[in-house]
Amino acid sequence: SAPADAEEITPGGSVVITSTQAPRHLNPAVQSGIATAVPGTQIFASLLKYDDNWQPQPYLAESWETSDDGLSVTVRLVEGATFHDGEPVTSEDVRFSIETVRDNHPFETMFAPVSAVETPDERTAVIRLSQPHPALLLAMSSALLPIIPEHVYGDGQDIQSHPANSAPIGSGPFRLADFEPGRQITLERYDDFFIDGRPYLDRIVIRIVPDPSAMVLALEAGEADILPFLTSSQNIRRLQENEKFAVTDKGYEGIGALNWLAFNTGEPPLDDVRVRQAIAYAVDRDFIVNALHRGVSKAQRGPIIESSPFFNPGIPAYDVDLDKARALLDEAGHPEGADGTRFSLTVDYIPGSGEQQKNIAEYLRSQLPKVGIGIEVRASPDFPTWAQRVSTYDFDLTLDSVFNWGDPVIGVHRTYLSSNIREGVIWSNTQQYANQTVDDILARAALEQDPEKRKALYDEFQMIVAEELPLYPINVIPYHTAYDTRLGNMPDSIWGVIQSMDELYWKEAP
Amino acid sequence: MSATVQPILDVRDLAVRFALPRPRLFAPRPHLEAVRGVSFALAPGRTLGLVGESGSGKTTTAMAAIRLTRAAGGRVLFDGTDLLTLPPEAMRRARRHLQIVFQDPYSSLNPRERVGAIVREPLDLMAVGAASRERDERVRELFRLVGLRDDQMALFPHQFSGGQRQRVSIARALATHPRLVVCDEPVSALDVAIQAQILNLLRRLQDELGLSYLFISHDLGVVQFLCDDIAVMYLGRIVEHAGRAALFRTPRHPYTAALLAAAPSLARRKSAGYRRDAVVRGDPPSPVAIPPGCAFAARCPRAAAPCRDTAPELRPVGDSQVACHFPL
Amino acid sequence: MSAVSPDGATPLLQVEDLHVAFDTRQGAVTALDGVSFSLAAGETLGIVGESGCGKSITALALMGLIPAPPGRLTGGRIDFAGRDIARLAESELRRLRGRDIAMIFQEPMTSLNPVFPVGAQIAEAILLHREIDRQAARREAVALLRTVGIPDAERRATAYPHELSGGMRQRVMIAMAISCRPKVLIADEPTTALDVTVQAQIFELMRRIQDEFGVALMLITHDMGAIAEMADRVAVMYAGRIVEQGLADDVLDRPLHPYTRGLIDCIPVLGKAAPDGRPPALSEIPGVVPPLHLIGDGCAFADRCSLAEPRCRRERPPLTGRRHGVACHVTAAQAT
Amino acid sequence: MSAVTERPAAAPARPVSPFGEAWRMFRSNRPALFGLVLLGAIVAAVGYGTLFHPADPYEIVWAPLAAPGEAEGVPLGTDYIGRDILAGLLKGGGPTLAVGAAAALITVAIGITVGALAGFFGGWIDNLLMRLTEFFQVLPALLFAMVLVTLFSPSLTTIAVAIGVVSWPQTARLTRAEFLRIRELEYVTAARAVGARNGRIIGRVILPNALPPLIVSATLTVGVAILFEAGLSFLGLGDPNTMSWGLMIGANRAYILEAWWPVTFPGLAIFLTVLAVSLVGDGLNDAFNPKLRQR
Amino acid sequence: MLFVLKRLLFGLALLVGVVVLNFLLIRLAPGDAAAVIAGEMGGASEEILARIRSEYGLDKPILVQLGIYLADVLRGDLGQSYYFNQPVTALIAARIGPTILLVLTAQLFAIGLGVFMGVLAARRPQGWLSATVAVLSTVGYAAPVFWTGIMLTILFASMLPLFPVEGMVSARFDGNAFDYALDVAHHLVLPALTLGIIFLAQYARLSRAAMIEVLGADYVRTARAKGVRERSVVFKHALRNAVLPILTVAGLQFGNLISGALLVETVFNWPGMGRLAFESILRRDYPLLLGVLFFSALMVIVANLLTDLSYRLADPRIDQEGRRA
Ligand SMILES: Nc1ncnc2c1ncn2[C@@H]1O[C@H](COP(=O)(O)OP(=O)(O)OP(=O)(O)O)[C@@H](O)[C@H]1O
Ligand SMILES: Nc1ncnc2c1ncn2[C@@H]1O[C@H](COP(=O)(O)OP(=O)(O)OP(=O)(O)O)[C@@H](O)[C@H]1O
Ligand SMILES: [Mg+2]
Ligand SMILES: [Mg+2]
Repeated sequence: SAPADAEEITPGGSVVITSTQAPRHLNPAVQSGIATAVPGTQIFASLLKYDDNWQPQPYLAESWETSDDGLSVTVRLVEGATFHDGEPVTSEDVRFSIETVRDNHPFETMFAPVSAVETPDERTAVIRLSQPHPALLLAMSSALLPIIPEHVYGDGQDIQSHPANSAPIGSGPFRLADFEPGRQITLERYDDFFIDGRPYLDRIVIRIVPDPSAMVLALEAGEADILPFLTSSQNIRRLQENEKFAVTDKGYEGIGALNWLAFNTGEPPLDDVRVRQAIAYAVDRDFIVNALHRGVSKAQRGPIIESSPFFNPGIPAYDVDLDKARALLDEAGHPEGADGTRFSLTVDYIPGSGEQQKNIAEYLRSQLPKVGIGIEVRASPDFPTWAQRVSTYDFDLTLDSVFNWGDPVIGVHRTYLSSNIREGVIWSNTQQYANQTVDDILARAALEQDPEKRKALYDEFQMIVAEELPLYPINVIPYHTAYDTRLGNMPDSIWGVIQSMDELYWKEAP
Repeated sequence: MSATVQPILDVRDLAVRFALPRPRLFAPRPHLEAVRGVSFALAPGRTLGLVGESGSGKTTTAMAAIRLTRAAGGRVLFDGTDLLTLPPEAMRRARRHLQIVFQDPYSSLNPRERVGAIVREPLDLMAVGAASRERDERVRELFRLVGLRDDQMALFPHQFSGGQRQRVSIARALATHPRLVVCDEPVSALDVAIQAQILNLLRRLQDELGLSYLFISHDLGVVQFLCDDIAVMYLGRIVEHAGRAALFRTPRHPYTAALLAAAPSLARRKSAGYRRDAVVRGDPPSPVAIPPGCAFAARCPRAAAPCRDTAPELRPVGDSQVACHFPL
Repeated sequence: MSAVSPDGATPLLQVEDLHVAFDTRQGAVTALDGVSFSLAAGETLGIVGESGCGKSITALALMGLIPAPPGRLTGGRIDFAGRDIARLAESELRRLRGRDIAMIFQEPMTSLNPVFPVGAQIAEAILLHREIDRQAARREAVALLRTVGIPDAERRATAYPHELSGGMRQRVMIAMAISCRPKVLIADEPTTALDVTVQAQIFELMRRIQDEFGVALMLITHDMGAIAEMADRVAVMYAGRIVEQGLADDVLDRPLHPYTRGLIDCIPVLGKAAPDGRPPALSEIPGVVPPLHLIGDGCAFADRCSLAEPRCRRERPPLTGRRHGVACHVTAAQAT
Repeated sequence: MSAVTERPAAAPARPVSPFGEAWRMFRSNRPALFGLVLLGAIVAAVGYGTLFHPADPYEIVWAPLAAPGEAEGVPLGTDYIGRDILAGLLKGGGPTLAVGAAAALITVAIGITVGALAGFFGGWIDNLLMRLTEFFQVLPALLFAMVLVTLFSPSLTTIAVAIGVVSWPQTARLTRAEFLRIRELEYVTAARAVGARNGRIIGRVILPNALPPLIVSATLTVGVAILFEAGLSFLGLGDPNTMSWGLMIGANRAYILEAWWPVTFPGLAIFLTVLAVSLVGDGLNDAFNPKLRQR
Repeated sequence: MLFVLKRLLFGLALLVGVVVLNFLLIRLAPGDAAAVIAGEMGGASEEILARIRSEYGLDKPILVQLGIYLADVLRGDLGQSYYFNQPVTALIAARIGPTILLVLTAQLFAIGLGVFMGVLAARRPQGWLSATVAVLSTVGYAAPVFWTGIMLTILFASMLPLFPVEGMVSARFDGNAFDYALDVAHHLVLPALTLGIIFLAQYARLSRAAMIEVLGADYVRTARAKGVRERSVVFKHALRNAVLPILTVAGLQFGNLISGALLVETVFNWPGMGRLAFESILRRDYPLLLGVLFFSALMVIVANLLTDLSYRLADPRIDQEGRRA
């Protein structure tokens, strides 16, 4: 949206944002996930912002420049940026932040190629790479690279359990006023924010409401203003009908949250691609999207989110075809037994994921027997149990949800590289899919500087995995944001609410 | 006291103590001395009465004597064998000779069992009578013996009156042909009219079956009616032990005398200007803290210095045995 | 039908033809069936009878405390101080209770409220009926405790019921009963739960109190010995009716009703038998008291009576005689 | 001397057992009878209901969240993925009732054993067992059950065991109290006097007499266990492969703003079942109460 | 005094028992704590796992871990929450207040109204009021608490928006202490009502039974015989005695109240220990879970102690050992 003219904006007021998830702490440098990212991106500024067109924009970095060989990036910091404790933001902090994230963040591919960060002066940082790394700019935005003060976090304490993770000091538009774990996070305007006149709001309250229905009622009752990350069809549809609120699915492109059915390709019968394809033909993606999700989610066919410029629309879609599925199963040597069952599988799902996963698992239980596959739904009492099962390959089928995080290098490669089959690590290549060609293509794509060539590599990759089907993509998690229509400049970049909300303001007082 | 034959039950120096809760966290556990060195003998075919006020240890003495309460000391010779040292199984077998009738006709019968089964239970447990038919016959016989009808065997206790229940109790006690029956106040919960029926029954059964009774009561009239010898208890001790005639004619212990004086009698008429003059004052002292010396000293009209220091031993005075420094 | 009345004295309390019924599963049963008697100041009326014959119900009826439901007063008058208190409103009755007519119960253990100190319970009775302040009531309560012979009354007033022995508790009940100088004191088996030596003390206390306060005493008991010792006059009850009444000596020495005679003969009374030889067998009243709902039109005792004639089972014998009355067809002629 | 025979007036020749007496009382108690009939109806519906409504509760039969009556053959509407709610109710009742009954059984079994041993033997055994009981009582039952279910993965068995393991203390206390009371009664001493051994006294003499309050408590425990299972399922700790009423509420709860029926019907089913069970329990309580019986 | 001391000692022993049992239970159950922590950080490699193990002492033998944990507990340190990465004591400290507030309010409401209803019903055991109380109490008891909560939410927060839907304080709250109290009270109504209803039923039923029993006691007859007014007979002489069984039950109810609070807090998003417990279970946040169990047990023990003490005040017959004389 076009930034509103500064004159018509009356600064002030507070906004209540609800979240179903409680963050562990507020430092995105060592913690992935949206629960930390929402407050984290308000407290910490990153070097870059991204707009709604996948283009980098200046933020803490007023300019940046990639060398022709792609092996170094020089960043120039804005003048006068300070941390919330008054200390200036320097290139040393940038170096410290990059090193910290590189060494501690679970997304190892983001900064793995960074060999050194040089700091010729206070406001200049030169990032040296061991190989070209086209995903680097994206990795410098939003929650992926918060600039954290070295004088606070570099005191020698373990960064993972640093006390300042729960009492963070950043240079973002808002500072932490109060952190009640599992309950509420209160942020206050930082008066010395490096962009003059910003932020407009005085206060942001992030309220943790685990029950989405309660969240909706709270919004309707005026107890909350912004409901990000809504996924429940019921709530989205209910709020769409209410003209006091706007409901949008913009702002989630960066995250690229995919929902898929993963196969354990390490064990029979799912080691047979025909069985995997048969299941793909047996599942009715349209039914899931249109009936189960009642039209609020979008179908997803491949490993890269369809809204990404890298998506290849030419891949096979596996439209539902039960006969074909049966034929494939027969072919694979799984005839129907006396009771009509060929074999039985278990299906897992991430606990607490309701409509997106559990309902699909239950749908599979109803659907797959039609082609002779018996299904038992295995509930995990808690997330760690599920993660344990899946990461140690103790599963047949599982619904899984993995984020693209903007660039395929960050969010996509990890799922398919055979080098990333790492037992015990969730959201690694838990399908145990290994294909040398895919490994090679992905390695080249990670280095390729030319966007055209890079897209071509990814197109080829997408064709292969759509054929071999280590997982069956189902849909994009239908994240929606509902907000009070009196709010202006609702963030709509690819990062949505996990990017600074310094421009957000009240058009009229609530 | 004419026990020239070998007594069927010979109790010597019986003592029973009950542990009480500690008054303070680490204080020693106090004990209640319920029975303090009681000795008596009961001749076959005779009745020994135990009388005394509530809490004087009558029930405890009797129960300890047939090992239903654990004794802290002493010996109980039943036909010459010490019951207190018998191994459990032998004791169990010995029980067929020792039976008991309780005070409360309401709580002494299992409400969920038919009375026929109640009377039969001892026969089964003691394996008396070989065949089942034999036992059935015995039960029928017992019912007739205590004045109940055969057809009542299938009924449950709550369908009977108090007196009838007491008859069932007696039938149960007699089932195994016991030689000694302990009667713990078997009539004190009954109306006088019923009481007379039961007392007569007990006496008839004794005559017919040659039973020995250890008979507990606080009613001197009842004791006088049924008992050959009488032991008066006060705070866990026997204070006087005598034959019926001697005890009622010439009570030797001041407490016995007080009991006799206090018992209501048809002869003491208000119209004749009867007034109690020398009633014993106060209540019996607490059995937890028994004073040294004679336990009755505090209430005794004759108490003197030695009474408060040394406890008197049971010794013969006239026809009686009396534990008193200054017997009457 | 005439009530029992003492020679010469004007009755303080006159009960006439009292009927009480209870609703039970067997239908309405008559627990009191035409009970009449009177009580004069200073005298003691003993009421005896087997368990369940209606002694307690009679007492409760006088207090207006018949448990309702299931009980109810179905007829009769209770004249007290010129008023028929059977027809008084509850509020008026309440003023009467404790002040004019007081009662002590059989179980001193359960008749005192376990959660209040005994002194306070006595003081409450005083405060209810007298214009007196709290302090004075307390002092009065202590004085009363002293009167009933409780040593160290000052301290005992603050004791809770469970800290006292049975005898003491009954003394407390008596203190409470006499706290407002009642004209009538009803004692429902006041000593059954007590040992004989303590019973003797309580009887003695009651005699003393009667002498001191001139209160009319209605003593309910099943103990003939207690009657002999305590009562001026006796009423013998059987199955909800008075079957014999008269002076204690007359009834005890010359019982007219077969039931009374049986009752006296079946008690193994001390000293009655020759202490030497073995006492003779007791005489028995066969059978048991019939349940109330099975009592027919005739004499309720007829089934157990050795003298019973056919009309005994048909007709209910009225209570005849003024000085020594009896409700028996067979022996009515001997009534005086 | 002749035996004294009594007139039959007081003793009807027909034996009336205490349990028979209780049943007579129970029958005349209208709410209790209503509870019994209701319970019977529920059990019958759960047992035979599928004969009349033979639908697979797991099968997607219609659009999600169809209102009652909206679709043919789906009288109570569909749930969030289009499954038949009535089918779920009929099928889910079995596990619900089974868990309730099994948990109650475990509760009663542990409770009676512990309580009986403690009450009968007294002394250090009593002390030890009672400390154990208190120990289990200071942990909030639902919380502890949640921990157990989570640690050992949710299945009907785990759930029933967890509920049983956390709820026995009450039964144990009750049993102990009854044993302590009855132990002192004279008929127990009488049994000992005629040579009964401990086992017989515990099992044949005291236990039958302690039974009435235990039966009442066991009945009520069934209700408690059903509520418990519902609570666990509601929190997402139910067994997802076994339809149960609690599970239905928990799973449909997210759609409550849009559809009231998927939550309301199972809720009502639980409510009616527990109601029936408690009415029966109350009835039994009154029926076994000797004080009420005299009247 | 002996009693208090004894109870305290025993309570302490119980607590230690609770800690030991739960510690062992949780540690011996399937699942790797380090993997849990790593998972919370967003997935991690083997070396990170190893680092976590040594950092949290998970590489030591289990009994050593237990010893260390017990020693820490004695020092008042319940460890760090895996998930929140904060001291468990601090997390619980922030949550225990709301739970106590909820539980006590519900308890007071239930006892107050329940006893009142029970007393009224007991006056006429056969009357319509008595029947109503009987029915209401069974009904209140039979409905699952979370279901009642959901129904009340729909009714009073959505259809008829009288009360807030969730939380304890408005997110926007900004005012003085008095307004704060009002705001909290406003939020408290529905949760406390929901939780109270089940127990209300039980207290009504219990006090009805107790009052019927007590009203038939001899001392009540004595009071009447003294001429005590009926109101005073009921509310002074009888109720004072009927309170004793009610108190006993009230003490025993605390564990159940906390269980109920767990569900109610979930329905109303009440920021108490119940929610924390639930979350700690779902996240396998063992230190936090242990801490919550510890504090729940502590709350129950303290509640029982207080009940025992008040019982002692209410019933003079209790002796040193807590037995009825
Ligand atoms: N199980 C027990 N534990 C503790 N004390 C007991 C126990 N049984 C009896 N006592 C005490 O022992 C003493 C003697 O009791 P016992 O029952 O023998 O008296 P008793 O003479 O039979 O009295 P009663 O006439 O009331 O039956 C009493 O003080 C009693 O309180
Ligand atoms: N609440 C009641 N319901 C039904 N019947 C009752 C009730 N109270 C008393 N009765 C009946 O009234 C009759 C008289 O009872 P009451 O209590 O006056 O007997 P009692 O002579 O005092 O006996 P006891 O010597 O046992 O005290 C009894 O037969 C009893 O069954
Ligand atoms: Mg005794
Ligand atoms: Mg009476």
